[in-house]
Amino acid sequence: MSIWEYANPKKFMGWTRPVLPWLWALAVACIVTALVWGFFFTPDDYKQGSTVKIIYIHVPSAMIAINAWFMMLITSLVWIVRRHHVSVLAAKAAAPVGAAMTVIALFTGAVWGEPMWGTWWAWDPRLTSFLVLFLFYLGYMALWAAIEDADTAADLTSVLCLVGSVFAVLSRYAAIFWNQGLHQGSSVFRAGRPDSVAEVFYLPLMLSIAGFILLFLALVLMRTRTEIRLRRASALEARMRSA
Amino acid sequence: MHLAVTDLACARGGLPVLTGVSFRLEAGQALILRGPNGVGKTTLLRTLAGLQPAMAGEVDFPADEGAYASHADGVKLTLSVTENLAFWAAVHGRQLDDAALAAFDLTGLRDRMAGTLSAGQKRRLGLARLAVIGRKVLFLDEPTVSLDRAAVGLFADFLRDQHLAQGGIAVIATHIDLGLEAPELDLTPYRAAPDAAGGSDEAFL
Amino acid sequence: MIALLIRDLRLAIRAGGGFGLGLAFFLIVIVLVPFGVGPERAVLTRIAPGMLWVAALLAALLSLDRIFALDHEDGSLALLATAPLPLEGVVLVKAAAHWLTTGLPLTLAAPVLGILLNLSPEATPWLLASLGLGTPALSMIGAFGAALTVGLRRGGLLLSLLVLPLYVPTLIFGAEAVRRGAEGLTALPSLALVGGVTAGCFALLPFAAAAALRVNLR
Amino acid sequence: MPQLGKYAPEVLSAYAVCIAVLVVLVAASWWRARQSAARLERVEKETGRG
Repeated sequence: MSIWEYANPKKFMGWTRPVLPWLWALAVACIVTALVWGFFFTPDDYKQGSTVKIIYIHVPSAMIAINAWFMMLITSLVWIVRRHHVSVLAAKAAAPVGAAMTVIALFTGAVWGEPMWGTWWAWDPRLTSFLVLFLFYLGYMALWAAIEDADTAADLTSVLCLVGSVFAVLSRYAAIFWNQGLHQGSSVFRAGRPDSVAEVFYLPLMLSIAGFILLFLALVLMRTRTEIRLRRASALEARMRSA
Repeated sequence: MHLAVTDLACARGGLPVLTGVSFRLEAGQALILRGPNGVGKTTLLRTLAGLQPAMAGEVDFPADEGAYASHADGVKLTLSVTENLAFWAAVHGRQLDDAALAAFDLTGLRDRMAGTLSAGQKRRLGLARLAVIGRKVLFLDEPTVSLDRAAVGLFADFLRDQHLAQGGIAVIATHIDLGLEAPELDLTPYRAAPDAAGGSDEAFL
Repeated sequence: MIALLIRDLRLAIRAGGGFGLGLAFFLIVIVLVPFGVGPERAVLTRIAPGMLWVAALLAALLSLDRIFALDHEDGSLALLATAPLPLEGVVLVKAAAHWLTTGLPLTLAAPVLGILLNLSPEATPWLLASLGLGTPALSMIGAFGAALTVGLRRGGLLLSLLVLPLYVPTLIFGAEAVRRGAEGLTALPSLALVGGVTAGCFALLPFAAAAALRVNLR
Repeated sequence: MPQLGKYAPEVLSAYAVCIAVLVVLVAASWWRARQSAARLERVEKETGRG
């Protein structure tokens, strides 16, 4: 049985039902321990003082914000190529989660930079890219809401997602070109050397990232199940009406 | 020149509407589609014309010889009669000859703005497009709506003498009698069962 | 395809709204700027490049939803879909017609309006060049947005929400080119980037727009 | 409570907003899930297709 069988709506509902509670439990456990650990049991940074504690929510949310759109891109491609309903419904489910994570990343990023930049919002290229990404999320969600027919909506939003991705990357580099940038370099993944983030900060951060990823998966799975139920309800109603 | 439809199934808004439609038309033949409103005449014609993909089955006729005409006849109100027709002729790479205007009694209106025409005249202009583009296989959805008796006669003559006589094919959905000796196909028996397979939301049932 | 372009231009001229609307809006927005930021010349000079570009972008946005909506309502879009023209070609022609009726007039009028905003003279050639290279991208992206929202009620509002984020690269590079030109620096890299984005749009978007049209015609 | 120093408002507001947004997101998703389950149940009962 190819993996596509697992993406069949009924089977998807089947295997996600037992998985979901565990996923929720794990996600909450990871996030709570990570935040408590990072908030209470790690020292202040010698330079930034206590604002370094914001790293535990800014970095994971920023990562999810970008990877959620990337996931939507992949699932939209799968919909266009293989016409798999669960795939496009997963993209529709992931959009609000990605948008929320972008809001968190934006707010925490602005607040984190505030002491250094002296203002609540500095037009820093990376933060600006997140703002543009947020607009893409809004457009994507609005297009879904504007179309009644489910299949047309799926096709059009998938095309928008593909084109949007190209322009999101373009906007990212345009933003860097436009303002040389005040943002602290990518502190976590600089060629894998964790020394840029002191050892003591690194572990809670990793745990928090894991927690956010699990939370993202739990939310997307739950919301996808919701979309499948709604599609099934309207399909049954349509068949009832036409009988 | 032929139109072969084998076991065609088409859907509207994700719901199967017609299944198992099969017929074959040779050059010079026409087919009248009958059936109550909503049975799927328009959906079938749009599927045959290629405007929407068929759910199942085959539609076979010479590539880009098909033309579709429906209530919305694509007439631009701010263009004159000849400009409208000349445009459609140019799009299909043909010249606008006066025969088409004469066939639909539009020669008198040649320079009138389409916006100033009556509903019947506008309808005749829409149908004259079919004469201008020179396509062999026509899919016509209620072509004679808002036409008076004389205009219906004009259209029937055009179909019989100019289109079918020169080896054209036509599938027409209409409620009135066009005076063509063409076979009729009642679509009621092909209506899809409510839970027929193939609808785009079938995976959710 | 040329026939379609000629017909669209004729329709735009006859409808009267085509040329005048975009230009009038562009003029009004530019006139409003000093009322908003004050008549102080130094300030106006600094923001002139950016404001000219933003106003041009909004003016282009104004007439986007008419690109396909008129043809969709009277059914000629469906007829064009069954005509021997490839849909990608129809989209290209529609974008070109939109550019000729709004993008081009904006570009030509911009230097005149630049004077209103006290734009420094050296910037004018760069303004013309960047708008000339950038407005076609605005029309092409706009045609894609219009194809996505054709047939939707209240599509105009949604169209702006979808299209404006896609305008960000063109706006950044375009305004940057004019700003650097105004300061006498070499604006060639920015100009090249504007051209690059436009070329990218014309390579990618006709296919995406045609796919969207086919879905909407279903 | 750790000594947050002069950046206390920043850190606290960041955490507050983050947790608030997450709670709203989870709550909304949960509520929609229950709504959809109820609606589906109703429709399935009507069409007799469990």
